[in-house]
Amino acid sequence: MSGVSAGIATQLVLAAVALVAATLAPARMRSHVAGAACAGLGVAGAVTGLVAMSGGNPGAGLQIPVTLPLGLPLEPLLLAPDRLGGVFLALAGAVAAVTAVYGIGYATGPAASRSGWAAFAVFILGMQLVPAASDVVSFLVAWETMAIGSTVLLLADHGARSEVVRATQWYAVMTHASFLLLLAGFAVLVAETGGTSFATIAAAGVSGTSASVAFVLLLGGFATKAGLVPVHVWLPRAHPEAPSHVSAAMSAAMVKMGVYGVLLAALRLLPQGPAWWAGLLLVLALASALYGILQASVATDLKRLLAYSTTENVGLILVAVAVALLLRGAGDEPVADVALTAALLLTVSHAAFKTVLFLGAGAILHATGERDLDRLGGLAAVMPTTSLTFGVAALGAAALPVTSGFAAEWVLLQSLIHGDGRDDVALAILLPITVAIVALTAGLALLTFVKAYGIAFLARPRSPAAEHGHEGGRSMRAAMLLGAAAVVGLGLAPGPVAAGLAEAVGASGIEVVGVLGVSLPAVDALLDPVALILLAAIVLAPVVVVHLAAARRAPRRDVDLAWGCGGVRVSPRMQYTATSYAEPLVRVFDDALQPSRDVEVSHADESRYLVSQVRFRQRVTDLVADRAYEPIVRATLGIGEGARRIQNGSIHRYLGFSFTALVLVLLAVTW
Amino acid sequence: MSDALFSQLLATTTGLLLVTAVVQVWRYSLSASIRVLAVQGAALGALVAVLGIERGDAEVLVVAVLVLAMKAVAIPWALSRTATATGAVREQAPLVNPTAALLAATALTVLAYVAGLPIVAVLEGPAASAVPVGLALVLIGFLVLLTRRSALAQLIGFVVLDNGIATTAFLTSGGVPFVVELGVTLDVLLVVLILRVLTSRLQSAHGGIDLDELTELRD
Amino acid sequence: MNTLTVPGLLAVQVVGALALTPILIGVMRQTRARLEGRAGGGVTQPWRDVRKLLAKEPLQAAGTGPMLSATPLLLITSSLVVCALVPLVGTASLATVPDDLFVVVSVLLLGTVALALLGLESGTAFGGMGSSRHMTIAALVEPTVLVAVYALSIPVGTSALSAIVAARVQDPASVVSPVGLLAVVALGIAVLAETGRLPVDNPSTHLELTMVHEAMVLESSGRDLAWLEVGSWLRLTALLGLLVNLAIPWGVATTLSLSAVLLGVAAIVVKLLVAGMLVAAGEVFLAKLRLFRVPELLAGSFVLAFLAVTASFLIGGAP
Amino acid sequence: MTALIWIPLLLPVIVGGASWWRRADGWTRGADLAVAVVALGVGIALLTAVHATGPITAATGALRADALSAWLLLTIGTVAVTALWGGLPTRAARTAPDGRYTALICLFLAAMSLAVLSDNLGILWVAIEATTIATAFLVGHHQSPRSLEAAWKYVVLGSVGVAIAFLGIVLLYASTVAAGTPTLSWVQLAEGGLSLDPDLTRIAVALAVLGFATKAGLAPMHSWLPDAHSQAPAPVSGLMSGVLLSVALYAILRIQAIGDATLGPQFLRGLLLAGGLLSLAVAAAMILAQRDYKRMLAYSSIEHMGIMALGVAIGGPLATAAVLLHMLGHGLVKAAMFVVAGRILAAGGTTRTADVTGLLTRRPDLARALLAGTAALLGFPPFVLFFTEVAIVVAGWQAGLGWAMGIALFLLLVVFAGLARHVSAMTLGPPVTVDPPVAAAPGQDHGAHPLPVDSHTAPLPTPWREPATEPAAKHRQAPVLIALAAAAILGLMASPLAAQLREAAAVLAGAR
Repeated sequence: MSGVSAGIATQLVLAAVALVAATLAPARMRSHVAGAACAGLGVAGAVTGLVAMSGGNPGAGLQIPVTLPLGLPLEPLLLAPDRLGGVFLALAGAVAAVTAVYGIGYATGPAASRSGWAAFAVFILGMQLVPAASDVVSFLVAWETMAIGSTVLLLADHGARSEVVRATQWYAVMTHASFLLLLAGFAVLVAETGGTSFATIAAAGVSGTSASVAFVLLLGGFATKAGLVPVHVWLPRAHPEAPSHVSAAMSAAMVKMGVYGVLLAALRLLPQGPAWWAGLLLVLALASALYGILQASVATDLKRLLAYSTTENVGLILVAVAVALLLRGAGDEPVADVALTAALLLTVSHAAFKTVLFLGAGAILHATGERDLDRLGGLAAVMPTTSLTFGVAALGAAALPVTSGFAAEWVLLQSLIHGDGRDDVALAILLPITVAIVALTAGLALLTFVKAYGIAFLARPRSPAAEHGHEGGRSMRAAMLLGAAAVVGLGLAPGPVAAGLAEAVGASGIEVVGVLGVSLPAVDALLDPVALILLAAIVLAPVVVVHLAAARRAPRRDVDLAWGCGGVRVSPRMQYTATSYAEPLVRVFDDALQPSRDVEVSHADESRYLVSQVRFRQRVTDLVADRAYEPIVRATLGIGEGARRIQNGSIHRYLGFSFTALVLVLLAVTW
Repeated sequence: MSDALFSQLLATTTGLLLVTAVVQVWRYSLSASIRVLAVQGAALGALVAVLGIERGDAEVLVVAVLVLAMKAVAIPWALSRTATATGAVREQAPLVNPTAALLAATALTVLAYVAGLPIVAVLEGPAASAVPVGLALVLIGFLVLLTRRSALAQLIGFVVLDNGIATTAFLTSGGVPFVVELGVTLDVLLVVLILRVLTSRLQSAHGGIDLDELTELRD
Repeated sequence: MNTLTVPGLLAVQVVGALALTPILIGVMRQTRARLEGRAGGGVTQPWRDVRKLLAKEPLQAAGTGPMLSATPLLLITSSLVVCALVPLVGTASLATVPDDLFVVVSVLLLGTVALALLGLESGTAFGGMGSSRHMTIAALVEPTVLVAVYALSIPVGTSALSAIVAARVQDPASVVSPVGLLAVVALGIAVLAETGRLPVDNPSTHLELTMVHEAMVLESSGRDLAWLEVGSWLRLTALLGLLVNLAIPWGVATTLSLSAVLLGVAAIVVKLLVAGMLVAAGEVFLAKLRLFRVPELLAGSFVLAFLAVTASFLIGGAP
Repeated sequence: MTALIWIPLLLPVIVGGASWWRRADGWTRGADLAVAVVALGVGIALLTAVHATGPITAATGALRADALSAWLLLTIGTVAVTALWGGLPTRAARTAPDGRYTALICLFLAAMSLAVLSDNLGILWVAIEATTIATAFLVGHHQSPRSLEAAWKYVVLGSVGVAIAFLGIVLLYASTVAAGTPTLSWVQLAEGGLSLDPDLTRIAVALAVLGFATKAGLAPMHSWLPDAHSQAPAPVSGLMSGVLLSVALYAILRIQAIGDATLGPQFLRGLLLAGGLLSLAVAAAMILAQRDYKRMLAYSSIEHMGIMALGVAIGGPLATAAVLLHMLGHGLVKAAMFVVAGRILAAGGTTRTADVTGLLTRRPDLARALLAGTAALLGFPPFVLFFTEVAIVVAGWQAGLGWAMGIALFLLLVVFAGLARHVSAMTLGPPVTVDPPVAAAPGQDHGAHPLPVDSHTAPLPTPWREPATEPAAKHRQAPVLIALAAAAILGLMASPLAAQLREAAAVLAGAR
C-alpha cells in the first residue's frame, strides 16, 4: 500500500469521523469537534497531494474493489492521483484545512447545525476525491458528491433570506448542466476506447471528430464549474449567499476543479488536439478575465466583487493554459512549458489570496452584518488583523510585489511576450491581444482592490454598524493569518514553488535561482523577490535617515483638521463611496456595462425651485444573465405552461393520442 | 361442408360484423347501439361456429357457444340494464358528426385492408382473406370510443374493438389456445362489469354519465 | 581602476536622479513661466520648497490612519528603486534584479497604489475623487505601457529594458524603424498620463474639477508632502529618462568604463533638460482634457502600441 | 423447487380470499404486507435457485422462472414491502379494517407475479390485464368523484391499450401457426428456431409493444398515468409507479427478444427510441409547470420509464443490466416517495405544491425524506439511479445513438430544473402559516379513508396542521429510510447481485 493510497484511505476514514462528529457531537462543542475533523481531513488531503505531486509511482493508489453493480464492462474504481492531480489535491486540502479552522469560530446558526458540518465534510471529501479519481465513474461520483455538499452548504440561511433559495436553484441547475455535459463527454470517450480508466482512454489516443466532440462537451462542463463567461452566472449569485468559509472553499478550491478538468482533458486524455481547441479556450478565457474584472470593479457588494474577481482569475489561469497549448501546437515547447507553469502558479496563488479575501469578508460580515461597501469604512482601526490580512491578500489579487499574485502574473507575462508569432499569423494576432487584455485586466484589478480595501478599511465609517465593528474569534484570525502568510510566502519564494509545479506537469526549464528566485532560461528572464526587497531597503536607508533626523527636530502634530480655516469636519456621508469610486470607470465602459441610473429630485414644499433632496441610484446588472439566460428561463417556463394543454382532462383527447399512435404504427409497418 | 358454402357463410358472417360496426358509428341512440351490438355478437358467434364446423373441431364449437352466450346475450343485457338504470336511453350528438365519422370509418377500413395484406399473404385460405375485417373492427371500435360522449357508448366501442380482436384471432388461427381464450373472455367480461359499476357510480357522483364531465383531473 | 561596478552605476543613477530632479522640475516650471510671460520662481525654487517642507512638522488630522505617514516613504522608495533599475546612464543591470520591464512597472504601481490609498485615507471628498481618477487612469494606461515595451522587446527577445536600449544603441536603424517610432510615441503619451502632466492632469492646479494628483496629497504636509513631491518628481525623471533613452539612445553607457559613464551622465542630463523644456513648452499650448475624454487619448496611444507589435510580428523585425 | 413458483401465485389468492371473506377482522390490516414479505423472500430464493440450477419450470412449462423472472419477482417483493409497510396507519390513526382493500392488493400482487412467472405470452397478457382489473377498484377506492374519474380513464385507456397488445399476440400466434408450429411459449419463440414470416411478425411485434407501452406509461399512451397515480391511495400509487410499470416493461423486453430473433434489433429500436424520447419530453414539459406534487411524482415515473425505454432500445448486456437495476432502484425510491407524499398530504391536507411551504421548518422529518428521495430520483450518487443512468448513456453512445443520448440528457436537465424548483419551493424558505380551520379534520391517506380536502379547491394558503396537533407526525420513518438506504447501498455495493443481473440480461441477450 503506497503512501498515496494510505493517504486516500486516511481521508475516507477522517471524512467518516467528521460525519460522525457532526451528527453526534452536542451542539455546544459540535463546531470544535467537527471543524477539527474537517481540518484534519484537509491536512490529510494536502499531504497526500504533495506526496502524489512529488512523483512517487503513478498509478499506485487506492483501488476500490467495487466492480460496478451492473456487471458493467467498466473497469474498477481507482483513486490514484497522478502528479497533476496531486497538485490540485494538495491545493484543495490546504484550502479545506484553513476554511475549516476558520469555520470553527465563524459558523453559527444553521451553518453550525448537524447538516451544516456534515455537508461541509462531504463537500471537502468530494473536492479532494475529484483530483484523486483516475477513472471516469469515480470522477463523476466525486464530482457529484462535491456538488451535493456545496448545494446543501449554500442552503444554510434558506430560512432567513429568500435570495438564498433563488441562488441555490441557479447553482444547482448550472452544476447539473455541467455534470450532464461531462457525462456526455466522457461517454463519447468511453464509447471510443471501450475503457473507463483514464489510463486506458489516454493510451487509446482518441482523435478526429469524436475527439473534438468530447473535448467541446468536457470543456463546456468544466467551464461551467470554473465559472467562465458565459456560464459564470451562478458564481455571483452563489458566493455572496453562502456562509463565508464556504464561499472561500468554493471560490478558492472548488472552482479550481474546473481548471483541473480542463488540464485533465487537454493534457492527459486528449493531447494532440487541433489548434482551434486552444483558440476556443483562449477566447473564452480572455472574455472571462475582462468581463469578470470589469464587473468586479463596479460591484459594491464585497462578496459579489470577490466572486467576479474569481471569474477573472480563472480566466487568466485558462489564458495561460490556452497559450501553452497554442505554443505547443506551434512547436515552441520551452515557452509553452513556462506558460503551463504560469497557469499552475496562478492557480495556487489565487487559491491563497482568494481564501483570505473571502474569510476577511466573512469577518466583516460577522462584525458588522454588512456586505455593502457603501456602508463600510474605517475598519482598519477596529479590526487590525483582518485589515492586515485582507490588505496583503488584496495586494496579491492586484498582482503587486512581493506577493504570490505578482510572481505568478510575472511568469505569465514572460511566457506571453516570448511566444514567437513571427511565422504563425494566428499567434501574431492572438498574442498581442492577449497581452493587451491581460494588462488591462491587471490594471482594473488594481483599481478593484484599491477600492475594496480602501473603502472598507480606510477613511471613516459610513454606517453605525461599521463604527462598532470588532475582531472575530481566535480561530478566525488564525485562519486569516495562515492564508496571508501563504500569500507572502509564495510571493517571496516563487522559485521552489514554480519548480515543483513545473515538475508536476512535466514542464522543463524552470530553475531556482539566487535565494528563492525563479529563473526561466527559456526566455532568459529571472525574478528574485528577496533581492528586490534588499535593493529597496538599500535605497530606502538614506531616506529613512533623513526622515528620522527631521522627525527629531519637528515631531508630528495631531490636529483636528488638516485644513482648519475655521471649518468643521464634514460628515462621513461626504466621503467617496464604492459606487462613486467606480463611477469614472462605469462611464468609460458604459456600453459594456449598461448601468441603469435613476435620479429622483424631490422639491421643497415651499417652491419647486427649491430642491429638498436628490436621490441617485445606479445598478449594474450582469448583462449575460439578463440578455442570455432570462429569456431562456422565461421561454422554458412558457413551454411548461403551454404543455399543460396536452393534459386537459378530456378522455377523448387521451384516446386520440393512443389512436394516432396506433394508426401511425400501422402505417409505419405497412410501409 | 363444401368450400363454396364455407366461404359463403364466412363472407356473410364477416360482412355482418363489418356492417354492424359501421352502423355503430352511424347510429348513436344507445338502445339501438346495444341491439346492434347484440347482433354483432351473434354474428361473431356464428363465425366461430362456422369455423368450428369447417375444422370439425369440437373445442372451437364450445368456444362458439361461450362467445355467443357472452357477446350476444350477457354483455348486451348488462348494458341495457345500466342504460335503463341510468336513464340514458338517447345520447346527445357525438363529438364528430356521423358523416365525418362514416368517412373516417371508410378510411380506417382501407387502412385495415392495407395493413392486413401481409397476413392474407402468409396464411392462405378463405378464412385468412377475411382477416382485414377483424382489423377494421378494431379500428372502428376505437373510433367509436373516440367519438362518443356517453360512458355507455364508450363501453360499446370497447366491446366492438374486442370483437375485432376475437374475429382476427379466430380467422387467423381458429383462436388462441383454449386456456388463454378462457382467460381473455373472462377478462373482457370483468372489464365490462367494472366499467358498468363505475358507470353507475359516476351516475351517482356526477348525476350523469356524460364523459365531458370528467375533466376535473388536468394539469 | 577606471571602471565602475554595477552597484556603483546604480548608485550614480539614484544619486544623480535625486540631485537632478528638482532642477529638472525647476527648469520646466521656469520655461513655462517665461513662455507665459511670468518671471517665475527661478530654477532652484523646487530645491528650496523641499528643504522648507522637510523642516516643517507634518500634521496628523483626527480620524486619519497610518497611511498618511507610510505612503510618502512607500512612494519615494518605489520611485528610487525605479530610478536605480531603468537604464538612465548605463545599460548594465544587477544579475539578481534585472531591470525587467514588468518588475519596473509593478514597482511603479506600488507607488501609485500607495498614493491612491492615501487619497482614500483622508476621508474627504477630494481625496476619494483624486484617488478614483488616479486609479482609473493608471488602469487604462497599463495596457499601453506593456504593449509598447512588448513591441520594443520583440526584436531583442527579452523584456529587460537595458537590453532593449543597448540593442537600439547597437543598431540605429531600429530607432527610426516604424515599429520603434510607433512604440515610442505610444510610450510617450503613456508616460505623460502616468506622471500626471497635461493634457491628462494639470500639476499646477488646485481646481476641484480638474485636479487628480494634488487632490490626493491635499491632506499631507511637512516632510510627508516633501517625500510625496520628490517621489512623484523622481517618477517623472525616471520615465522621461527611459523614454528619451529609448527614442535617442545615443550616449548611453554600454560599458562600465569611467569615461563611458561620465559621457552617459552628461548625455542623460542634457537629454532630460531638453525633453523637460519641450514638455513644458508643449504644455503651454495644451489645454487639459476632460477626464472622460482621457480614455480616448489612451485608446489612441494603445492602438499605436498595438500596431507596433503586430507590425513587428508581421513585417518581421527579425533579430 | 417448483413449489417456489407456486407460492407467490397461490398464497395471495388464499389470503385475499380469506380477507375478503373476513373483511371486518383486524388481521386483514397487515395481511397484504405479510404476502409482500413472502413474495420478497420467494424472489430472493428463486434468484439464488436459478443462479444455482438454471431456469425452473412448473405446470408443464406454462410457468417458468429464469433469472429475469426471478429478478422481477424480487423487484415486486421489494417495492411491495416498502409501499405497504409505509402505508400502514399509525396506531393513532387506526380505523375499522377493510378486508376488501387487502384482498384487492393481494390479487394485484398475484397478478403481477403471474405475469413475470408465466412462460406463455397469452397468460402473460391475461395477468397484465388482471392487474388493470385489480387496480381499477384500488384507484377508485376513495369513491370521490375525482378518483372515479381517474379509475374510468385508467380502465378505458389501459384495457384498450392492452387489447391492442393482445391483437399483436394473436397475430404472433397466427404466424407460428403459419410456420406450422403453433405456440405462445416465449422460450420457443425467442429461440428464433421456428421460421416466422417477417412481415407478419413485424406487425405482431409492433402492436404488442405498442399495447404494453400503454401499460408501461410511455408517451403518447401515458395519459392515464398521472390521474391514476395521483388519485390512488399512497401505497397503491407506490406499487403502480414502482413496479406495475416495470412489469409492463418486462413484457416489452420479452416481446423485443422475440422480435429481434426474427427481425434483428433495428426494427423495434426505432419504436422504443421514439417512445422513450417522447416520454422524456412530455415528462419534462409537464413537470416544469406542475402544481400538484403527486402528479409531479407520476410524471417523474414517466420520465424514468422513458429512460428505461431508451435502455431497452439500446439493448446489449450493459444497457439491459442497467435497465433491470434501474427498475429495482426506481421502484424502491418511488414507492418511498409516494409514502412521503401521502404523509405530506395527510399533514397538510392538500396536494397543491403551492400550498406546501417551509416544510423543512414545519416537518423536518418529511422534508429530509422528500429531499433525499428527490436527490435519488434525479440520479445523484450514491443512489443506484446515478450508476444506471451513467451506464445507459455510455451504452447508448457505444451503440452509436449519441444523438438520442444528447437529447435525453438535455431533457433530463429540464426535468432536474423543474423538480428542483418545485421541491425547493416546498421544503425551503420560511413557512407561510395560517391557523387551521376548524372544519378540516385530520385525514389519513390510508386506503380506507376518503380524502379530507378536495385538493384543487383547497383554500389558499394551506390549512396546515402543525405536527403537535397532527397524528401522522408520529409516523414511522423506517420504511422510507430503509428504502432510500437500500437504493443508496445498491449503488455502490450491488456487486453481490452483479452475477444475477448479468444472467438476467443474458436471458434476453441469449435470444438475440
